[in-house]
Amino acid sequence: MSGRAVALPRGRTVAVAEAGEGPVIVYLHGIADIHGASFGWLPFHEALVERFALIAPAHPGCAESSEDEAIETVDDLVFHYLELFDALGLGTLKLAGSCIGGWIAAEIAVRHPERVERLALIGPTGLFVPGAPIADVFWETHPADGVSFAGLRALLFGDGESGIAREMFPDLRGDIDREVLRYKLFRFASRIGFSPPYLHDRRLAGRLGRFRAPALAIQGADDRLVPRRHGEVYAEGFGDARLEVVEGAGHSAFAERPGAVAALVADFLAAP
Amino acid sequence: MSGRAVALPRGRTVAVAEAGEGPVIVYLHGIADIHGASFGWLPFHEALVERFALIAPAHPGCAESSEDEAIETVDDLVFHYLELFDALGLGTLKLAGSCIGGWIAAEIAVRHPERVERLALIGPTGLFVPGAPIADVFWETHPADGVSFAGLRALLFGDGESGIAREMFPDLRGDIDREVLRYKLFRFASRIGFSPPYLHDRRLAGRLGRFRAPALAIQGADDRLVPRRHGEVYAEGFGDARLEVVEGAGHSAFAERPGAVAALVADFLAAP
Amino acid sequence: MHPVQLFHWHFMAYPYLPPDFDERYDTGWVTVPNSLWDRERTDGLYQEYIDQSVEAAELGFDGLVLNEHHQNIYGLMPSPNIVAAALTQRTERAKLVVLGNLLPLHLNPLRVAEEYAMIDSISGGRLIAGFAVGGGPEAYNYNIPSPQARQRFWESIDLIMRTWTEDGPFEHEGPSYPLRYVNIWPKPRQVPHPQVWIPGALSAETMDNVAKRGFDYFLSSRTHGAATRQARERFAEILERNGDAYNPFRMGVLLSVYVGETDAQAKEEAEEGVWYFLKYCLKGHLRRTGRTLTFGPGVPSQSVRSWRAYLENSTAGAPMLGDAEDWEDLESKASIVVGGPATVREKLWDLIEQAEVGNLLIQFHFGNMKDALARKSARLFAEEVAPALRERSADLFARKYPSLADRPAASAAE
Amino acid sequence: MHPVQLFHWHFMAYPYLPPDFDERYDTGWVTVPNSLWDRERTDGLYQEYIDQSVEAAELGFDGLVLNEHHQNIYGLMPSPNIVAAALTQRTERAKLVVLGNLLPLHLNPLRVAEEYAMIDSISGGRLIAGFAVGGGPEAYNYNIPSPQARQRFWESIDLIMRTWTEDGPFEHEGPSYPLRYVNIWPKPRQVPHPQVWIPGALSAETMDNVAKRGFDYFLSSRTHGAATRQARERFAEILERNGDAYNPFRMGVLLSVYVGETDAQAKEEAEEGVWYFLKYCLKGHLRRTGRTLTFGPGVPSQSVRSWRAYLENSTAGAPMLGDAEDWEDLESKASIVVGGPATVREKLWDLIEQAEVGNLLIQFHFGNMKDALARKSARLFAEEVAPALRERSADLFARKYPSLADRPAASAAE
Repeated sequence: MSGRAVALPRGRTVAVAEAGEGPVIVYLHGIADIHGASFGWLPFHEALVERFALIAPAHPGCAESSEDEAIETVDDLVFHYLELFDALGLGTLKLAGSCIGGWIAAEIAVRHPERVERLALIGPTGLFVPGAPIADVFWETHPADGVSFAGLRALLFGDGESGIAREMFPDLRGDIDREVLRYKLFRFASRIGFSPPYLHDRRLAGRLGRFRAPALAIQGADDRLVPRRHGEVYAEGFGDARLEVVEGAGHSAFAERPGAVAALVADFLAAP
Repeated sequence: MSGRAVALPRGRTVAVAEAGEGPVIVYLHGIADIHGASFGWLPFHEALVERFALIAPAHPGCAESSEDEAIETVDDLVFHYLELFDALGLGTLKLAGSCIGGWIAAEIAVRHPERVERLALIGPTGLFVPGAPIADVFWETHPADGVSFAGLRALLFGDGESGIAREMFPDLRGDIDREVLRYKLFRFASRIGFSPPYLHDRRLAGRLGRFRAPALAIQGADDRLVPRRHGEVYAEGFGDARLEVVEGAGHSAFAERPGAVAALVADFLAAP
Repeated sequence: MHPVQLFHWHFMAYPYLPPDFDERYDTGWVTVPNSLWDRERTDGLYQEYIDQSVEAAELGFDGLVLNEHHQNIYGLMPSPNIVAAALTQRTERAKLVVLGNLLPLHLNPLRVAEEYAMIDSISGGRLIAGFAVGGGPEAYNYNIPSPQARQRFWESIDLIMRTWTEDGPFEHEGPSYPLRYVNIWPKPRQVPHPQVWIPGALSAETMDNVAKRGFDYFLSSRTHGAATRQARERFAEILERNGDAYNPFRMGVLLSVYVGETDAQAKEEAEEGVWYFLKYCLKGHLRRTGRTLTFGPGVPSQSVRSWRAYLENSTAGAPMLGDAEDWEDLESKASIVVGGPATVREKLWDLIEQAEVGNLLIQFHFGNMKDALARKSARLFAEEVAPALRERSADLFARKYPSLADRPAASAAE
Repeated sequence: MHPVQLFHWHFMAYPYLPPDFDERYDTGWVTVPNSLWDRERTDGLYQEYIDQSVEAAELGFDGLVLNEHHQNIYGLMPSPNIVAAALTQRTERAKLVVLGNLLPLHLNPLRVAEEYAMIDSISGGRLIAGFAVGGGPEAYNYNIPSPQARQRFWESIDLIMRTWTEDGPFEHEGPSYPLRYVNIWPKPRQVPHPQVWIPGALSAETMDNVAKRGFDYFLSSRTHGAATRQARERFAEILERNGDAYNPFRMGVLLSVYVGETDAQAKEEAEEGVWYFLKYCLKGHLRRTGRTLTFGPGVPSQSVRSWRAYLENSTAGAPMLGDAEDWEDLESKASIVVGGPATVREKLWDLIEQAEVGNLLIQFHFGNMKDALARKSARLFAEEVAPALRERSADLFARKYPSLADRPAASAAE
């Protein structure tokens, strides 16, 4: 992995992690993820790196990316990513995203289908589905009794007390740098995703049909943050898509079953 | 001129006026315009029809186009027009617009530059320029003493008491069908342009640089609705653009000096 | 016994405009410069108006009415809830009618649900809750896009009703006001909720929405007896179509009244205030001269169909209430009732008898009317007009609406 | 003579929670089910609280303090303006301090400018206008994205100040609250505008924004004398950096006090209410047990730098005020002063002397405290504590801040 700062207009910089060779994948991160709860690649990313050139930018305000007060809606964020793709010299690309990164990837795809060759979403937020709201992850970031993140882990993982869950979100106050890393992610997420509650764009579901290239949605069988129906709506809404449900995993399927999810994503994105 | 109703998803229809042969121009109307204050083509359009296949859709809720409660922002409207372009089978196109139609054309261009070959804007609204607000055309649609539209005419024309101005916006209660036509336009305009006051998208100026194909902005020398600075910002902001100021005209230059403005537009859009 | 309910309505106008106001200023709304506000002279002005309302309650009026306007000289209550709260401390039995809160002017309707619940709780359950969409001036004042306002209005009302009748926390999914945790503290005092009044100007769509929800309708256009009767008939028909039935307390009307000792004295005393009201307060509102922001194509909240109907049934530049040229002209419009007790009694009885409407909301203070006159008029009304209206209306309503006998008298207007 | 200004602060808690509240409910905020609201028992509750405040004004307190909370049991004032309006009709001299209106919860700041202007005008110029950004609970209640809240907050304040000091109509270009016609009616009574207080919790950024605008700073964290002194020193330094100078009336602090006849009696009488306040009202707020929504990473309104500083200077799971285990533990925290007159006098004098702060905002009612006790405590304070504090502080302040001599005594807290 190497990291670099990419300059954008208005003095902004984007921290970009890169590794691997081969076809380019741009990967947009979520919470239990690189730039979110982890400073570096997770096993899932390392599996992709074996076959692709993986580019993982940190969202504005996350990790070392500069914060941007001008970003208020996910529409603003789409412009941000167009500028980044231009700065990176990417004409068309294979796009993947997890959690909130999946939402952003979907917004890019329905607005600019001509730039996205294939689209892979893992536990994507972003949709409004009547009667099936995305759970309140913001509320769960308040540690119970000031010390326990059990509630947060339970939302983000199939087994909230698993090793990976406790490693990413330990109780008590962990390393301050990592706490700040996480704070930045939630600050970013609340900027675009706190209202309407939560993490969705009411218009998105009606626009999915604009993306007609192949798409894959992946959801953990025990996702408690994003109801299963959301994965189905994504799969039904895109022009050419399917939903894969991964057993033994919750919202962060790529972290909980990295091998299986990486294989699904890699096989799908590798197709021409 | 022929008119037809084009069907879009969600049961919507768009009234489209068409005439002429040659390269396709899509023209988005404004207030003192076809579908706005006039049921049919004006001399400006007729001059274009001599050289182009002119397609002029009515905005949602205008003329015979169906109203769409889901449209709340200009971003929603961009999706509407993408759907229309798809329904009309237009891949790339030459795009022109006047007044509020110029704003919409600019929003389409900065979001989807790949679809717009050349862009011509006449008295376009849409920009926020600090200290140089677009005038309050909504306020002026309240007839003074219940009968006089002198205030509205003064905003929309260089000479508010000229023949064309008085023909389009006569005092007293004119033909009810035409009053309703105008009401529909203002209803549509207030839907996307009443807040923030008025008729602008605060983000647009910062996005103009995304459109790098040739663009032309035209403004009447005596435009009292849109300050001259707006035309300059458009011309400076696009990648390749110029501003033409038309003497002897106000905001509705295309109606006040149809020959001169049509020649500018036609010569510009005719280039490959 | 279910007599007509008599309410005292105070608009709280700005009374210190210069005598050349009409020549110098286009309008009394939105852009009327607030440099005209005099901080010294207005010291005590709200208190004078509040005291007039309090005295009305003491005189036995059934309730006090307040409403919301912004950036204007016609009504100085951007928050009528502030004045209603003040009145909770000065009155004990009178209903407090806020007619109404302008819902699209809020970030979300929780705020109104909360404030009304507070006022209802503080007042021991005396609130009548009005909701309104707001007119043209409000659209300009707060830059509210009107085409969306009506949809937001009814979504707001339905959410407010849920906050008052369902236990929280619950989620409201939107579309315009999505909220994850709806769970107001306090709840209103009244069970299941305060009575709801919705103002309307004869639109069938509004009447239908009111009927569907079991609310009461308030006719906000100033009309004479025959027009009010027509409105009642239309509303009654819509109620029946919704499986409900009309009775006089399902509807209210706005009246303007001045009572003097004699007809001549009434006219003499009322004139200054009435003309101030017509020429200044209505400029930009119900007056042809000066921009009329109340309706108009600029910020259209009406459907295209309604607007076409308006155009077809009205005359451009037709004179409105504020265009009255002299006292005779004004009297012929029958919108403002000025006279001695006998005259006022007969005119109001005529309205009640014709229209069979059970809630009369009466403006007693006009423009810059002097405190003593406004009080005297209300007192004469209470003593010499109200008793007869109550007695005769109780008989009339009992005869025409026998089902009223089953309702508790204490809250006839429920 | 510029003695310390003594304010009576009422939170207006919900006092009828069941005795097993702590076991059964996670929090007293946002999601605490409002099925617990008892419409019968609360009949008269607001009036009891209002009457306590009115009595405080009669006892000579310099002002009455109210604040805004939503969907919670800690403070039943989603609109403190409603209560301030009620108090205008019951008090004549006391300042009315609303601390404060939560600006990001409004569609635009005009509404607050208008309501505060009404209250100031109705009260004859007695308003002290507080503005606050709102904490975690408010973000959840109204779904306000916190990263934007501070920018919107200061834009709101600057626009409100323009509405109060510049003539309208003028345009406000934004960015968050663009409005074409800003032109409020009424204007506030006070010239140039009501005094402004801004609460803060020691953030230098807030102090700097306050100093730049010539406002006064209210320290909202409950601290003891030394910490208050530190805060004052920091604020004084920031004032000087802005070309201004500190005096004791530029700052206020929050205290909680119960005065009984003796130390023992005070403890006995206060205990029930104090524990109710600590264990129920603070659950979800200043209590480790139960979710703490006051701060937290979920809806972060603080800059990343401030959050890092917070993490570096705090301990995860450290006990807060509401975690006090017994009376001794509570006393050692020195946040709630309970005792006979002599004890309270000395503790408060110690604070004043150390901190040189001239505005004491004092909570007298705790949780479910009985009316008679809350009144008695305030009365004992007014009669046996306040006079000595006033006398001694006037001497101290005159000695330490000789420039105060040039200020009119009537409005020492200006």
